[in-house]
Amino acid sequence: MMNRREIALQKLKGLGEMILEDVTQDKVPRIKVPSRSTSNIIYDDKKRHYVLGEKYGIRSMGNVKQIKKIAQMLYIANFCKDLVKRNKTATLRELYYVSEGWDVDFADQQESNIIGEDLEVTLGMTREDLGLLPEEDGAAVYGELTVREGDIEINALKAGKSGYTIPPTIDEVEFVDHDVERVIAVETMGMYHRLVQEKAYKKFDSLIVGLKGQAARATRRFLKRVNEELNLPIYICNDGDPWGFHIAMVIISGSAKLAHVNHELATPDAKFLGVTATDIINYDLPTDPLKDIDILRLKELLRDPRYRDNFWKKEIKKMLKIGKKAEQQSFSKYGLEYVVDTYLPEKLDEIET
Amino acid sequence: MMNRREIALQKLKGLGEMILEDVTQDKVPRIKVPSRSTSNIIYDDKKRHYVLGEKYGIRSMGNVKQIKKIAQMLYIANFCKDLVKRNKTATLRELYYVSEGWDVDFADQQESNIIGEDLEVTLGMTREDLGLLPEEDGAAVYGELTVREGDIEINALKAGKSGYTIPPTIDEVEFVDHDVERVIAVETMGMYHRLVQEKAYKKFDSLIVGLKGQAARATRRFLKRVNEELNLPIYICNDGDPWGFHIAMVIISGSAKLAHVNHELATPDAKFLGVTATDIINYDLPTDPLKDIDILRLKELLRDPRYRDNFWKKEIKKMLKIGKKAEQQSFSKYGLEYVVDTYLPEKLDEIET
Amino acid sequence: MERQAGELFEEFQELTASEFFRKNRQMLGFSGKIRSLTMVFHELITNSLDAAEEAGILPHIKINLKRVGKDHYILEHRDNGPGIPEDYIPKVFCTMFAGSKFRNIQSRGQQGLGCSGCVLLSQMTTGKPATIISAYKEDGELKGVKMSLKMDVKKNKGLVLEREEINPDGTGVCVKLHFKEVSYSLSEQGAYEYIRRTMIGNPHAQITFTDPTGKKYVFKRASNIIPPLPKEILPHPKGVTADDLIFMAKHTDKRRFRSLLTSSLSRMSTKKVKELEKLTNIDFNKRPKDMTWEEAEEIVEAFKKMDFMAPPTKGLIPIGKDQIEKGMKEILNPEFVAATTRRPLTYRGGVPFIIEAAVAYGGNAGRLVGEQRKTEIMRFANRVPLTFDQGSCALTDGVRSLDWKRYGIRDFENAPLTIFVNIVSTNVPYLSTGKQSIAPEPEILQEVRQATMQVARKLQKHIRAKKAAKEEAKRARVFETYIPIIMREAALLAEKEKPDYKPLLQKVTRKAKAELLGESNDE
Amino acid sequence: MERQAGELFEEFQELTASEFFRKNRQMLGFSGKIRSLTMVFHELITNSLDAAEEAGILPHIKINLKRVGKDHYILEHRDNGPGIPEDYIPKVFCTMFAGSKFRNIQSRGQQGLGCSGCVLLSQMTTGKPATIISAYKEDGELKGVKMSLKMDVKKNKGLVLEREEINPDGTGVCVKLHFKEVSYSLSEQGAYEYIRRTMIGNPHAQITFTDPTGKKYVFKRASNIIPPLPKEILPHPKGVTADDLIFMAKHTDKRRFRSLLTSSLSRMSTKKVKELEKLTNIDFNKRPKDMTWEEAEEIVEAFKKMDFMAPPTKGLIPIGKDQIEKGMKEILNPEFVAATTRRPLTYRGGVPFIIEAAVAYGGNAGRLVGEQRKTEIMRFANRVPLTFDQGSCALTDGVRSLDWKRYGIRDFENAPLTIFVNIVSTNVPYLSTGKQSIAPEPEILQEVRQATMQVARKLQKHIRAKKAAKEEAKRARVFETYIPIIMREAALLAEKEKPDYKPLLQKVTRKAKAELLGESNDE
Repeated sequence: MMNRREIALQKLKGLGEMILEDVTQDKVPRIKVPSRSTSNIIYDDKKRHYVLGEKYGIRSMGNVKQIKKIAQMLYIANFCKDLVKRNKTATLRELYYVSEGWDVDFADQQESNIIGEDLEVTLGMTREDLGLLPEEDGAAVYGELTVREGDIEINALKAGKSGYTIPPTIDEVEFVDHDVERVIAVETMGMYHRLVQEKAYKKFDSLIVGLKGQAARATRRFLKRVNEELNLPIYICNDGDPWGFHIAMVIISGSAKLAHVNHELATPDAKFLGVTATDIINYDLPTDPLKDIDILRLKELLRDPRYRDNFWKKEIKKMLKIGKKAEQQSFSKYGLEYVVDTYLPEKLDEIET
Repeated sequence: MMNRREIALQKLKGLGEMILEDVTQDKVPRIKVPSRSTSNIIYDDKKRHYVLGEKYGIRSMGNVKQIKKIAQMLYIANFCKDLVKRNKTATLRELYYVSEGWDVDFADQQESNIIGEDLEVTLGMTREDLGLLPEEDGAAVYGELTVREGDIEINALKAGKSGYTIPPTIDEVEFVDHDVERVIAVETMGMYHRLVQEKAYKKFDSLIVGLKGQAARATRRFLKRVNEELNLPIYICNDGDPWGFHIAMVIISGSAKLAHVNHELATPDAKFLGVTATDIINYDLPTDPLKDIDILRLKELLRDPRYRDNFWKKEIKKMLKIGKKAEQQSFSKYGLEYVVDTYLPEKLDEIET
Repeated sequence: MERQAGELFEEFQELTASEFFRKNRQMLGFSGKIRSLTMVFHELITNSLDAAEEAGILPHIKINLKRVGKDHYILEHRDNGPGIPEDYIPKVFCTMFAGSKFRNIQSRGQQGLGCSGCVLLSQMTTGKPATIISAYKEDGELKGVKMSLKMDVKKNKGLVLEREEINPDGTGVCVKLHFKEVSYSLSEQGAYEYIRRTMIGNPHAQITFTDPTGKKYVFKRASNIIPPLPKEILPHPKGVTADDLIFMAKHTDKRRFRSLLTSSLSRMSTKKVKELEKLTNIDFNKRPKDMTWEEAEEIVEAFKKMDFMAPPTKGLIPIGKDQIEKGMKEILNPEFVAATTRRPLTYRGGVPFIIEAAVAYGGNAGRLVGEQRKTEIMRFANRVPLTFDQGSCALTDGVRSLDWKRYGIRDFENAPLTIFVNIVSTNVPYLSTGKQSIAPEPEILQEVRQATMQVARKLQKHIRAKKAAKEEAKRARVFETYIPIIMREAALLAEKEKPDYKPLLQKVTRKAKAELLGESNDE
Repeated sequence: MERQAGELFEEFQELTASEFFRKNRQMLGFSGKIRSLTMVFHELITNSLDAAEEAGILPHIKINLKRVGKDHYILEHRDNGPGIPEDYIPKVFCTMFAGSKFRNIQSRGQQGLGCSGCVLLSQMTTGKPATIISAYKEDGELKGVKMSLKMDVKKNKGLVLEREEINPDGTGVCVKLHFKEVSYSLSEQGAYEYIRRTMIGNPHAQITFTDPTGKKYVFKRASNIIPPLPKEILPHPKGVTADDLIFMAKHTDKRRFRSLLTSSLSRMSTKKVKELEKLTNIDFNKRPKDMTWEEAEEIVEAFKKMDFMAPPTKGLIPIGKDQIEKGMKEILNPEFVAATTRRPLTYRGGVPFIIEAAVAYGGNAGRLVGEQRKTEIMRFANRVPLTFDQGSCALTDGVRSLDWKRYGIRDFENAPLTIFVNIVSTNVPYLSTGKQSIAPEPEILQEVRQATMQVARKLQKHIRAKKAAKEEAKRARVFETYIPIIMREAALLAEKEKPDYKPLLQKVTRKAKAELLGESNDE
């Protein structure tokens, strides 16, 4: 942990030194900012997630359009240096307001966010390393896992029905002990509570993770760490629609937008458990017809390198063919317990053997 | 707790009995459903929140338009009776899917939600009493409070940085112990983490509650119980705009939409701490101009009986006059610690003396 | 280089009407290839219908349009009207501003420009003479003559090139004209549509039309009633201007104001003259020739203060509700049709008019565009279809001013709907020479609105009745479905036995029937 | 009850043009109170300008409009033109279709309906005679006469009621007319705006106008150049029809086809006749009277295959770029003005026309509506403002067809913008008698578009230049602002001392200037 902090401080300092050096040598300082444009976001077949390519943009102090951005970046760098030094964090919103007192301004928070991200990729650090935390909390975790935050130990079976909430500062959390064999992550809190209520954590020796929709950065980092540090398989059970598929896929292979930090967030070995188009047919689930936007999205997924393998191709095509989608909770058609008593055992059996 | 459950069962049974009795006596069964239309939602000056008035609608089995609704209501009643008997809960979404197997259908979930609410008001019970829980979790709570869920005790200072999450089943939670003198609830999780990071819970002997925007039913119930059972004053610190005002006001005086359960949710003694229009001026906060929709909303609030007292009238008019709004986090203009070191102490001092 | 006036007036000259319109043919409606041909059809059909009706003959028109080259057509138009006496033939076809319809009667054409305009266009575009065959009765004897005519534009007169007597079978006129720079089209503005609409406005007429491809359309008459001949009506006191009075005074053969007024104006009784005498300081025994402008103005002002009976309406001959419905049924074969003929009203104080309106719904009503039927508004003035300038017309505006949603038409533009509006008047207020749109006189706009509302309400009832029938069947099944379910669920809830609920079922079914008949006040 | 033809023709009669227009005054543009008065202003001003220019006099018009009652006005219109010889006065003012401008020249009016139309309206609405004072030179001697006239509508002739010789100071005509049923308005369609626009189209004219409240407006001339007198131009071969040729052949004094063609058509040399002879089988030594329609058509067809020089344009006298700009500056006092006079083109094959366009931006340009200046499009035909029927006019359509955003005008409707378009032609293709809108001939539409684009591009440059000047100043300050900040922050970050950065500042400033001149390829 201390290591990450030291690296961050060193890199921040280096940015300032580079500029001073150029000026001393009578060169116009230029900063290389790795490009985050679509053309520079590349799917890495080995790493099984998106990474940034070799392209970069130049910010030159001699360019009237770019010079303000350099000033903004250096201001943010000093702000972050101060945060890291003092072991504090701030949200991007707070950063934006703090900038009110600076000699350079930002048109809106959008702009300060972008310059902050420029700094991340320029230094090759994550936002969290620089003390800039997202507002959003992570997922709810329930099950036999003990973690340490600072000097406090928390047992995720004893944090209440709504579980242990993954904090934005997940990198500072230490895994102390656990007694589970797998992790089951679900898209909705409705399904999370169902699994808790039906004691799925006991039945499947599992952690139950309630993703609350698209997984937060902290959640993705948590799942990656659980997978790599504790060697637990991750299973994701979402709604059977393009959005549910993609929530799972972002956990598995990262997002294009965050290509520069996917190596810290993606869990390539995580598995999608369902709901699949095949499930819709086999379990005769209540469905809704695919909307135009669903169809469009499914067709996009077919062209997405992350969905290259046969399982996904087959399921997406099948869904397009039947023209229907279904939610996780639609298993309630067969009674509230059905999902835990029948569906999950069958699916786990299938995937683990 | 057991009492609530028994009452629910008795009332559900009574509904069936009433219908059978009417038929036996050769009367056409009619169900009185208290009206939830605007004209029947009345601000109760004594209770200081909205309540339902005396108006009701009649569902007659002799009416072709109403008979289906009676059938739907009875089906839901039986479903709830089963939940309560088995000490289970379900989400409204699950209820909708379960209804797939019934002899009456619902056009969409909207319809099943409405009939569910009809049942609540007809029986005079809350949804939670009938085992129907909202999907959403409640707020994050941090500070020296110990609760018991079933046989598990949780200390909200030791549940992690992201705190103890209020579960939808808050009525089953028992307060065991506490060592605080007040509760400070904030609108955003950004501000929540700032207060935790700056140790505001210690400085102010306070619970910190992160509302996550509009407060969930469970959060409102929690605040009411903390206020009434533990006798703690509740202070709400939100963004200084009509939406922030109203998030506070719904906690204080309940919402019109939930007039039938406000007696369980509203905390009339809770206080709005800020951000006020006066704060915007006094602290010279970074602001955004009011948008048309903000102005419209503020003018609505002026006509709202919940905003009748002078404090609100003055602050709303002042905001309209300066034409500006500000967020909680805008105090960061003066540094990250300013809100805890300066603003909150000044405001608490003002409100508590 | 200043020049004297005399020099400038060396070239001063006067034009004839023919010369004027030769330079300004667009003022006759001859602009655009499609429109020009439609106008020719209009002028000739209009004349034929007017003539036949005036003579008490059921009109039958045979039209043959041949295409002989690009934009070059030969039109043969034959009617069974009374014919034209030989002496008048050159005037009718070659003199502009000449005609027999300048009286104050309701007639289709009115300007004396119709036939001569067609001949002018033919001559201007092809140089060919017009061939006219007229068969007419003179002193009971059937006569026939065939003439070849040219128009002498400088003189506004006809030149007879050839003349030949013939032996006709019956009366009627046959006109044969060559045209270039015109074009036959099936569009809404084209000649075919013009004929189709003419048939709707004139269900007593029959038209046989052979189009340029040789295809023959027979539009059969839907009715055998010849519309009664409109009578000339005298101007109404509320409608005359001082200028009109002076004009009458100048051209009258009466010898006193008194008799001038009673003989030249309608609703002008001796009693009314006396009333007038009291209101003015005029000596009504004076000779009309001596009437001053001030006196004329004083009389007009006095008229404004007086009450008169509404103008006589014997001059107005509407098509009639039944006839319109017949016509629309014949041509559109609709699912529903409703028409109305309103009572006469006046605009501008004294010009009488009648509005007729109809809607046809379903079937072939509405204009087929691709797969979709679109609402069409058919406008008529004295039974004559108005095809152009729909945008600025009071009839269109009146129809569109309705909130059609209130009458069960959700998407007004896209409905299988044909709306018919006819204005009947001795003096239709056209917006321009083209006679294609009606001026927005407030009384007319209002009346079009009222008439359209009247038929729209009937349409609404029809659409509602269709829906209601469906509804009834649905309700019947509701109780049988739900009562058993409710009883089962209530018993389960109460944890008791189901009681016998057959009496209940009978009771509520009876009650629901009563409800459907509108006796319920439940909910 | 069938009736014989003879009976029906008993009432057959012929109308005069005056009778016709008395019944159809809307065809003269006299419909609506405001429009009627504007049309009167239009006819009288137009005639005065034409007359003065033809006589080589700088026009000065004095108009006095008095209100004597509700909708009742007396108009006195006085010009300094050459006057009208006594004999012609009744014809000019009381005979319709009489005039001196039927030749193929560019002139403002053309129909012989202007002055007589105004008298007709006056007489119809008030019964009052027209008073005309004419002062003119005859054989160098200044004569003057004052007349009181009435129009005999049945005869289409003037009746002289009074006549009196007077001793004038200079030439000119003064017309005094009474009107009712008209109304003076300051609206866009009103008489005041008509005068204002006339001044923009005729910067050489001066108009003094006293309005009904007694307020006197003096619109001074912006230029002392009398527009050169347009010459009559012969029709161009590409523009004639067979009917035109026949008409010429009939009324010529030439003795052979050959000489008929060279004398009646422009660009028709002996060489061209020879070319024509080869293309046809016609004997060009024949007498014109013997020309058949077929021959005329053959000649027209041959013309289509031949090449001719563009029609002579001496007959077209545009206002001219400079004059337009002067006029607009005088009246609108704008921030920017640009005008263009395009080269002559032809439409319909042979009718020559010129388009002139201008934009004025800022200042008093645009029409003030409340607080907001709205774009106004001023349309002119041969310098005459077109006030009505803006919607269906080719000039409006052409202007609106531009994507104004591309020219720096974001909200076209709401800009301080006056757009001027003038069409100059011997034969302006009006859409109707009202002479208020131009037919959408493709060549005209296209040319209006081109002309407007040309001035719009200049406007765009002006707007851009305004912006660019601002931009340059802004850039200059950027480096001086940010470099010290960056050095301070970099030093803080590196935890070191700030180096001397003045050389850097100089370096980048030089570089940035080069960039502004477009030499950079950085980024």
